[in-house]
Amino acid sequence: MTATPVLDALGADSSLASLAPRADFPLLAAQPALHYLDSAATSQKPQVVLDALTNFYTTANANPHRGAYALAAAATDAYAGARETVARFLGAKDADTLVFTRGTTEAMNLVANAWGAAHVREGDEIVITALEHHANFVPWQQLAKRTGAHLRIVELTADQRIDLDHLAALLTPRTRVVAITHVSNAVGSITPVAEVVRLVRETSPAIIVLDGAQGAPHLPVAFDTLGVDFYAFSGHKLLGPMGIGGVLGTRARWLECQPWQFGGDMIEWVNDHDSTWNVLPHRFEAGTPNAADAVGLAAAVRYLEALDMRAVREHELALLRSAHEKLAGLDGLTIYGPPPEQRSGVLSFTLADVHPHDLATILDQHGVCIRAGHHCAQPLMRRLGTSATARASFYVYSDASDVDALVHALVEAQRIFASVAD
Amino acid sequence: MTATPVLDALGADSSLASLAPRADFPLLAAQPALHYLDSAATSQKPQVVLDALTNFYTTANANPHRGAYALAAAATDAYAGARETVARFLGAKDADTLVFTRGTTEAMNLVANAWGAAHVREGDEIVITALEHHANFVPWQQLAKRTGAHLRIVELTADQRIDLDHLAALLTPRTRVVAITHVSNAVGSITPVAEVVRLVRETSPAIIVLDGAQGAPHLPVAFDTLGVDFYAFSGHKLLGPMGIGGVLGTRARWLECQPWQFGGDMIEWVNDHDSTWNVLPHRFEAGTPNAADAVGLAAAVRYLEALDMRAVREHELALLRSAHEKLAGLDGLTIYGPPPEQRSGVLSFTLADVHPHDLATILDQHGVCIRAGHHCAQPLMRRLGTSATARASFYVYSDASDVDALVHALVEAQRIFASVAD
Amino acid sequence: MTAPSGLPASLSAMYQELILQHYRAPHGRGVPAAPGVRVGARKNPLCGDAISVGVLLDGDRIAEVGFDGQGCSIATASASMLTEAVRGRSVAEVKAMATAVEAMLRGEAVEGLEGDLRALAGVARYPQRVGCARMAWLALGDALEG
Amino acid sequence: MTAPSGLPASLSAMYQELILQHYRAPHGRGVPAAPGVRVGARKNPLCGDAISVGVLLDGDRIAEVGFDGQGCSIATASASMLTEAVRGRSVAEVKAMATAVEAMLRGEAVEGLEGDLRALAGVARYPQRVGCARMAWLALGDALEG
Ligand SMILES: Cc1ncc(COP(=O)(O)O)c(C=O)c1O
Ligand SMILES: Cc1ncc(COP(=O)(O)O)c(C=O)c1O
Repeated sequence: MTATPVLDALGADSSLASLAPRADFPLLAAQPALHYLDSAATSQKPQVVLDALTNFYTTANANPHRGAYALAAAATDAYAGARETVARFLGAKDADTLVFTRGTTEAMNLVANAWGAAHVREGDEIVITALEHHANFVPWQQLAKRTGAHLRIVELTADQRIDLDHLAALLTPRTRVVAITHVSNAVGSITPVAEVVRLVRETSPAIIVLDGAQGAPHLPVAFDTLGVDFYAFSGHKLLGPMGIGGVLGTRARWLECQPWQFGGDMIEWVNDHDSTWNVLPHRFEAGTPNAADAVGLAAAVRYLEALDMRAVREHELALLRSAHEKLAGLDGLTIYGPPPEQRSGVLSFTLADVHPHDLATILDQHGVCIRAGHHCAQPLMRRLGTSATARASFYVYSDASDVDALVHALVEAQRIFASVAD
Repeated sequence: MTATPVLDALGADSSLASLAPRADFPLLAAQPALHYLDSAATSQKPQVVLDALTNFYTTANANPHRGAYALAAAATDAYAGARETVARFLGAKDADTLVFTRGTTEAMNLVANAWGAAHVREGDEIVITALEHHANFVPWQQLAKRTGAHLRIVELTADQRIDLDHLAALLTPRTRVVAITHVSNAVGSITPVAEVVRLVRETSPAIIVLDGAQGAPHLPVAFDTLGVDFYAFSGHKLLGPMGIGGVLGTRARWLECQPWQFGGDMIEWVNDHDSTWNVLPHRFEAGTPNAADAVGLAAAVRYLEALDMRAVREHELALLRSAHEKLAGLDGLTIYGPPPEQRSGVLSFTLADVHPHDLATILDQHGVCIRAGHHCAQPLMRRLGTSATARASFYVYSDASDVDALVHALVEAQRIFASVAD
Repeated sequence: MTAPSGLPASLSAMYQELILQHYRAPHGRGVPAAPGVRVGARKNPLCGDAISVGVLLDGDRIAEVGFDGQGCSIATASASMLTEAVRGRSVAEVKAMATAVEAMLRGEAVEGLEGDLRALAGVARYPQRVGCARMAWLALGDALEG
Repeated sequence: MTAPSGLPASLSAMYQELILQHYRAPHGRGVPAAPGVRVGARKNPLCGDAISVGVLLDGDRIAEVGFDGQGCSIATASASMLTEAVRGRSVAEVKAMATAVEAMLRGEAVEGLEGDLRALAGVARYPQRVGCARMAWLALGDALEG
């Protein structure tokens, strides 16, 4: 693919190198012509993560917590070590307040059931926003339905930020839960967490639950100073393996939770007709833990720590600015979300006359992988008045050539659809 | 370690080779002196499984179901293909009736919530057995507690088989759930499933839920002809990766289930105050699926298919017979469970004067990994009148040398503890 | 039926001029409002698109047909072509046609499909897009069943 | 204090004759039944063992002490040694002793521990067994708190 004159006219900034060497990522290294711009859906994995998985299975594979032999101790230590590493990465001193789950979705269901079901009563209020991913929308919607609580939805500003005035207006002493995304996966908006915490603490006893699925991968996170009660995330979006993620909570809130899933490891004593529960974090991790993928996740966060999360943010912002500028120059293109400074590396847009689904297919032919659809955010799509947008998202391995390929392919798509007279 | 005269006297059958080459298992290949006899806790992984993981991450890594580009299609196909492969392995024609979970524990919690919570009412009865793993005990115990249903516990014969007469006596038209292990992890007893199905169908409308955590790895399973409603299993116990497992159900029973976890992929349409749900199997798989580990699991079951599950059973039975005979010859040794023919490759025992925990430590010094404890079966341990047993368990890579090492190390342990005058 | 130039052959096979024309100016827009109209609707939860198809039967024949909804070029063109192809046909003919379209979308060589519909054959190369082309036909099936 | 022969050094360091003797014939078996006895109990959910320790205080001194429960050799010997070590001591002395035992079990070099208790030092090499040795001391702590 060669750059077209159109591109040059748009002022491609070819100087923006990737932050992490593409060579570190076997899938990307094997496909030099691939422009993977769907990291908000899932990230590619560096070799160190694959090595960590293999290494666990070939040197430490046993069932953690349950064996009195050295191999089982190695598995237990590896799993506990992964917990320490991931908790540190997210700024939590007390590693036992990190509960591993399959990902953000299971984490939100855990909080909604373990805390929510025990504390939300008929007539109480649950506050979410119109920006939420279904994972942080439907569990609360269904909890409200089940308990008879009222679901309140914070509406958005014209550029898809959370309307803080509306949030303030919705908060009452009956608000029991405020569940908000840290960063929107659909349009990239970054939530001003300190503002939200201040507003909530002023007016209500609610717990604050942050959906960090797009926060943890793209921004520095310091849980202990955020002031929220729970913070959920997915490993596969931050260079880690599939099948692992987790949720941090304050110890006080965890102690208010009821166990949600039952089985091995989470019990203390099983009598015939009742049981008692193990301590944190085990109480909320029923069954054989996914130690291998936890170890893989720990390798991923060490890789990110070496890159430095502030540098990750800077890198994505630079790419976003450049892409934003170039896309804004295309005819008929609408970009959603606030200005780049208030967005993570997500570029959500529509192109007049070309449906996002068609865009994705045509871009794919140019090796450009973008997402087209509702991004698991149908409530937001309804408010945007569209059924779908196209979304390009960046990460540590993205560089200027990805942006250029995106713009080039968009111009091509426009040409195809313009080639037919009305 | 050299064989002692004691061993020879016991008649070690050194002719019993492993069924699967030890060289296929990198951890075992790297540690030739390791005698891994804790496969009932988790199995070792063949190289093909590690390769499948790496291959997924390096050629097909994307978020399944959500992308319109070729890489996402590859991920979707790989995940769907894994479902087909695993369903076939377990004898289910309709692959969409296989729901992937983290493992048996999550599967049982799913069934207890998705079917149980919707159908079990105050005064109904739930039947489990005294043989159950906590994963198939506590979810039902807590469901009974929550709903006001009665929990009935089938007691055991003197050799720790399910007492079918007692089962028959407990069944009534109010029985809504019969949840039974296919094979006991603690003592190895194999449940006569056809008998159980006949008894249940005769007297009650109950669903039959089998805990296949120890069935699927060790016995041929043909779900479509078993006559049960749900069958749960864990991938990590059958050569697959951690973090993946699942539950098969009949389509009719799945359609009676309410969704349990909410989020992406499992929805059809999300309105502000209610939602509709996707079709099977997605309805019960909320969030980004663990496609990589599902693909790893598919590689594991293909490996087992090549070995042939009937041969796996024969191999374990031969090892069990040989070990049984040798251990029975040791002074002060008590073996739990029925005769080898009615057991899977699990040997649960105690040695007079040596606590199982001490045994495990001493055996570990001889490279012999066994499990000591309650095996997540405290209700069973209470009935055995002990707090713990020692357990050795076999799998496809076990051979006569493992049995010999076990016996040798047990003799050593006896010697250590006998060395002190009372 | 020419294709836009400079594209991979398979992509231009899908995005034929004919398809794009149906997308730009679809036929049969609007579910008929007459009494007795039966409507079927299908959604694609993955991309958020939805197509509904309404038919009015006159005895065994489809007297009126139209569609509504949001869709990509493939979904819209497929719906547009559908309305043209089924109008005036018997229910049995339409069912046979639906079967043939389904086979064509799976990449099989089919006989007996006429006119613009054949332009959908190129979609078979893009499995992720087959669902788009299928939506209107499934909605029509629902309408005829319901 | 000799060790059984023919074992890895670390194993014989743990399974010293002294430990096995305490296991075979534990001292202080039986929680005292007198009024005013305080009892603490700890369970090890992983292996199913449980140890309870009962103390009777006379002012600031431990007048009576005994233990009950099921345990492996390490758990039992530790409980047995505990009863011998704490009887007649002040609460402050016992707390200091518990701290020293904990440090020893973590593998640190400690001063001031006397008698049989020192035999537990070998357990530090077996992290999976430290919990066994610790159980009685934690139960004692609970008893003194409660
Ligand atoms: C019989 C039985 N049921 C259930 C389980 C739970 O499986 P998992 O821990 O993989 O969820 C196990 C193993 O731990 C088991 O052996
Ligand atoms: C903002 C947000 N929340 C929640 C999720 C759900 O995460 P997962 O699918 O890994 O459970 C995602 C990603 O899919 C997301 O982007």
